[in-house]
Amino acid sequence: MILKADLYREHGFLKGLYLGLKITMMTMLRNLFKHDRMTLNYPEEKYFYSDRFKGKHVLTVKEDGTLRCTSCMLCSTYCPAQCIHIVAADDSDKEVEKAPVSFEIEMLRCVFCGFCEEACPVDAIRLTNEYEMSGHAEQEWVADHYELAFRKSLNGGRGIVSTVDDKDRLKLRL
Amino acid sequence: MNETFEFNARNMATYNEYLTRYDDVESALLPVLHLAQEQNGWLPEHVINYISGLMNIPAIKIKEVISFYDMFYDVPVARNVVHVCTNITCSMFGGREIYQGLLKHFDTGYLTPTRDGRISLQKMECLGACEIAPCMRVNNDFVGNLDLTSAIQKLEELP
Amino acid sequence: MTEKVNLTWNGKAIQAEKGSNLLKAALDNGIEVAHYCYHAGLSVAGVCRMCMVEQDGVPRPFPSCNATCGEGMVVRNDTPKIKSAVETTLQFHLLNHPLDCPVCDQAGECGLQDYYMKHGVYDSQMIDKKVHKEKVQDIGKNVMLDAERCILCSRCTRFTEEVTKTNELGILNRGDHAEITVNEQLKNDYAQNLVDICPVGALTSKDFRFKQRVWFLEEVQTTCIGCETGCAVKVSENKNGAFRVKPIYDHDVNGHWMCDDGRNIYKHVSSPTRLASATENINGLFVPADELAIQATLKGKKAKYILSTGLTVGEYANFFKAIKGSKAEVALYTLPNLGVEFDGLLKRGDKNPNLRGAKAAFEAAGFDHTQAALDKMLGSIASSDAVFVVVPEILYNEDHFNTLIKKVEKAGTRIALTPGETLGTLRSFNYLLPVPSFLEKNGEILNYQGAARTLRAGLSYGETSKDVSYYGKWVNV
Amino acid sequence: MKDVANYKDYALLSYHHIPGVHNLEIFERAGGYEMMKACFLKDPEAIKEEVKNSGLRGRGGAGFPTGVKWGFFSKDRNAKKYLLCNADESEPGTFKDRYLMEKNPHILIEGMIISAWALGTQKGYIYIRGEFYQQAVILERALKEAYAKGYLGKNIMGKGFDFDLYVHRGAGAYICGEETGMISSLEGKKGQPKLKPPFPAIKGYRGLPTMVNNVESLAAVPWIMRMGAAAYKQWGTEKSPGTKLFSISGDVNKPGVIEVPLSTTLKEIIEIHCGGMRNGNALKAVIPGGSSAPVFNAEDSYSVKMDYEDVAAKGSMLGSGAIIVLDETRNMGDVLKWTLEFYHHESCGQCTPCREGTGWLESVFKRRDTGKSQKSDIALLDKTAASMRGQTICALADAAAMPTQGMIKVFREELEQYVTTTGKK
Repeated sequence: MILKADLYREHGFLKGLYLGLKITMMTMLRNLFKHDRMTLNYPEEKYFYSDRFKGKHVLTVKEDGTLRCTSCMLCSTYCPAQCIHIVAADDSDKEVEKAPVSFEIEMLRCVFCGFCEEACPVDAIRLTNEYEMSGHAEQEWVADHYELAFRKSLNGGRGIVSTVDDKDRLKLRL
Repeated sequence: MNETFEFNARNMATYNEYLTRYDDVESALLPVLHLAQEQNGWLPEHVINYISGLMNIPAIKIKEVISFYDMFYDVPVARNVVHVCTNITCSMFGGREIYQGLLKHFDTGYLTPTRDGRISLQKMECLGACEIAPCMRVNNDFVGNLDLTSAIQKLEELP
Repeated sequence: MTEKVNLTWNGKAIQAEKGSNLLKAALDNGIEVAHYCYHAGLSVAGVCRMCMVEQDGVPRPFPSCNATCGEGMVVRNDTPKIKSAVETTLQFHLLNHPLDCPVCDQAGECGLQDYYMKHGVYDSQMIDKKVHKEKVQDIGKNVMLDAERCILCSRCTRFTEEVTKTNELGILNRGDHAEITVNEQLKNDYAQNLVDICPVGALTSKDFRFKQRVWFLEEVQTTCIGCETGCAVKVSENKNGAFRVKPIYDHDVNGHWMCDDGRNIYKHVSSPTRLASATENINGLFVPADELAIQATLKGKKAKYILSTGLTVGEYANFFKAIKGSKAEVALYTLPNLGVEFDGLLKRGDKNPNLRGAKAAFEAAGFDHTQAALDKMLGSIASSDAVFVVVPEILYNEDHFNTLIKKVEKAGTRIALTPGETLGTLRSFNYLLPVPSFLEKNGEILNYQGAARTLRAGLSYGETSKDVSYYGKWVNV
Repeated sequence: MKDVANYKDYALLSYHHIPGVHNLEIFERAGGYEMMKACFLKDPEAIKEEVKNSGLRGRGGAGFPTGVKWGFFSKDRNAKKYLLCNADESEPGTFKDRYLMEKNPHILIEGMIISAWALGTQKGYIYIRGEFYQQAVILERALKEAYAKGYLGKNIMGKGFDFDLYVHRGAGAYICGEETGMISSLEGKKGQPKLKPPFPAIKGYRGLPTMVNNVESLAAVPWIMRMGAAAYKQWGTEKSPGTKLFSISGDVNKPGVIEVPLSTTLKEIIEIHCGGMRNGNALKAVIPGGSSAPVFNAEDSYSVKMDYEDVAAKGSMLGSGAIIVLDETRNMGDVLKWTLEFYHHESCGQCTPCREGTGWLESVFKRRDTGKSQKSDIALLDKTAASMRGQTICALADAAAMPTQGMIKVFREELEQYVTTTGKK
């Protein structure tokens, strides 16, 4: 069946063909010069999701660069995929007292539900809007705390500082 | 610090007399601590251990008692201990200003001896001498109806 | 039996002995009463003020831990007055309590957390400065003290005063600056009980510090094999391993307590160096070996077995059934007596967990369990013998066991059946065969009274299907 | 005034006008120890009966009838029992016991000997607070004199009755004024109150029956025995008979200790006995019975009669009879701040509601120093104080809560204004 059959009947074949092509030509010319089209030339142009996006995890740090995580295990308890593995140890600084020696997330198991972000009492883990996590099958898919906290994309490797806790909590409560 | 401490002859006699007053040894602890504090000025670790051995009372119990009462000192204090009352009636008549004034004048803190080791000031609760408010206890004697200058003058005379 | 009285608590009729503790009667009858300072094994302090109750005819509420049961008492602790009293008293407990839950080992089994969920105020009015005290203090014998978390219920001071009578803990100062402290480092052998009775995270175990969160652990109720007392204990473990041992209340043997040595009996069960399968010793290197090959080398050799005193009654019976009719010789290696005969509380010098069970089984099977029989066997070992030695699980002093090993070296093939990891001392053995540890077998052992104490199997961390009787069958093959 | 005791006007201060009455001879010449000798001829039960009929109420603070309290005491005369005199007197504003013991220690000793004979106790201690060092020395010397005269020690008055009496100094803790707190302190421990029941009359010092009475209660016994219970009832009312020592301090011209019959009006005490208000200022408030008694505003102060019933009716308590007079220049916020500071410092720290509650009351009331204070803090103060009452082993929590609630009830606006103006020292 011919689409727009009434068009051809009304304008004849040639005029119908011209009208059809006119729409295509107009769109092509507009796209060539006005650039308002939807498509993105990945990887040159990347799409930036809002902060709400649940992408790759980040372990926030304090001002002095140490991990904010106190290894209280709430995230690994709450995680439906049970893919967070933490080993805690004594911290020399009496104020800190307990800090993780290793904090690993099995990236292939994680379903990026953000439960760990909710469970964390000290805003130590967040899900950033990073979505590029591709890699080879045989590579090591367990992200250790170095990658989670100090990878290049996080503030050039210095990690994302979370101050929501120390100053505000001390000012407010203790 | 391995200093040692023991009662001198007179205090040992008083200690034995104390024991006769009570039906068990522990009850004599407070009077004995007063005695030891009069002889040594304050009650450091080695005094505690001596008393613990003498009366066969666990050292932790003696530490508990010393830290509980205001008049036993586990920090070094000066020759003259001055209790300044800062309770209701005395504060009404300026007891607290006198205390702060004395601290500033002798440039010292709670209980820390002055540089010449003469005076230790202690902020105390009601001393039971409200009719002569504001008042002070200087080495077991009450001194009342004070103001800052008379208080300073009184403390200057102390040896 | 003393006279029983009937009383009603929140409308529920309960029975209790006349004059016995009112709070104990409620707890024994499953009535939930909030309490911190009351502990059945200690004297009454009555300082936490959580167990307040109202009684008909008594004008003022009073703490039930200081009251005794009388006939026909009508006691309530669910009236609105008591409910708000418990709520505000709990808020007082929490006022100066530090916000340490993320770094505190007690989280998950903390008295404050539990009661906060049930009786909490949920919108704290506290915005003032909390009182700070000394944190993270190592006070010896694997106990860590944090004076800031302490709610001053004085359970620990009463424990060191009444149970161990060593008076090591005390509360200094007055008012809300009161602080738990130690005179010098702890010295008594029951220090870990302090960690169990502390309702909050003020006293935590250094051995368990930050190892695991308690809600990941399940508990296996079993018996301690540290010495002949046979205390009832529970071992907390999960798939990654066993982590700690705690006592269970047992009326006849250990009451509420257990000694510190018993706290380490879990260590070999899930340790990484535990023997996983049959291994062969090739000039000092232990290499996995095939059982059939080992059995082959045994052909024609005279089998001699030296059993340990740590096996269960069932295992002895199965073993003797397995070697029935064979010419195998069996002897019993008993651990030497260690330290004081009896320390007055729980610890005993005789470290053999199931000595009575072993002797009974030996006599039943007609073998001689005495030391003389063992020496005779050791003396007559020839190179044509195959000697099986069951390694004791808990070796307090290894040199006594090493002398046994030296004597066994004359044998042709020397085989060690080891539940634990003592690879170091077993270098002179040809083969090492795994047997289940005490935490992986069901059975009974007879303690110093001769009473049967049950062992229950928890998770298994190694080859646990082959026990001593399995290797006993090799002699007939 | 000749050197003769004036028994007509005074029960306790009847010898105070005689110079040197702290010496035994002068005290005896003025009529001292006669009653003690007379009482030894009487049957102990008769003495107890007489004290009971006199309606004498405990002068320490609770006002519990002494005769009834003696009634709980075990009657077995050869069982080991103790008689303690509570001379700890740390209630802010109170200095009556010190005034009594300083001048006339023998009336206390005579009262204790008579009480010991009545109760059958073999040993007694006068627990005096650590700060009263000179008073302890005076008591010690008086006891030596009494021992020398044979009024103490073995076989007193040839009746085969032994009674040893010693002075025991405390070391600065308000809590040792509480009955069981004092007993713990006497046992050489921290002065922390014991759980009640069992009450001290049954199981007290070293687990043995112990009778604890205030200095003033024991010192009144000789007069009661001399003049009889009926004479004692002429003073005061049916329920609050006899005289009371009041220690008046604050904004009055002549602060000091006076002895007046109970239910004398406060107005009369201030204007006549104490020479009226200091430099003529108007009265603003009165703390009638020591720091743990809720405060009266001016109008109540002028109408109240100082006895146990009327003061309680007006919402306060007679307590130790320490009257602190506050004139219009005083700021009630400061008074409450000092009171809360006192209870925070003196709480023994055993029971949680009091240990944490007193500390919090003070820090809530001092929130203005940290700039976080608001009007609703006063409501929070009231609620917290209410939740502390009746929850603890001893009455210190109540003693901290009642003045707070009383002050809020009477001077709420002033407190709210005080709290919201920050920075005012």
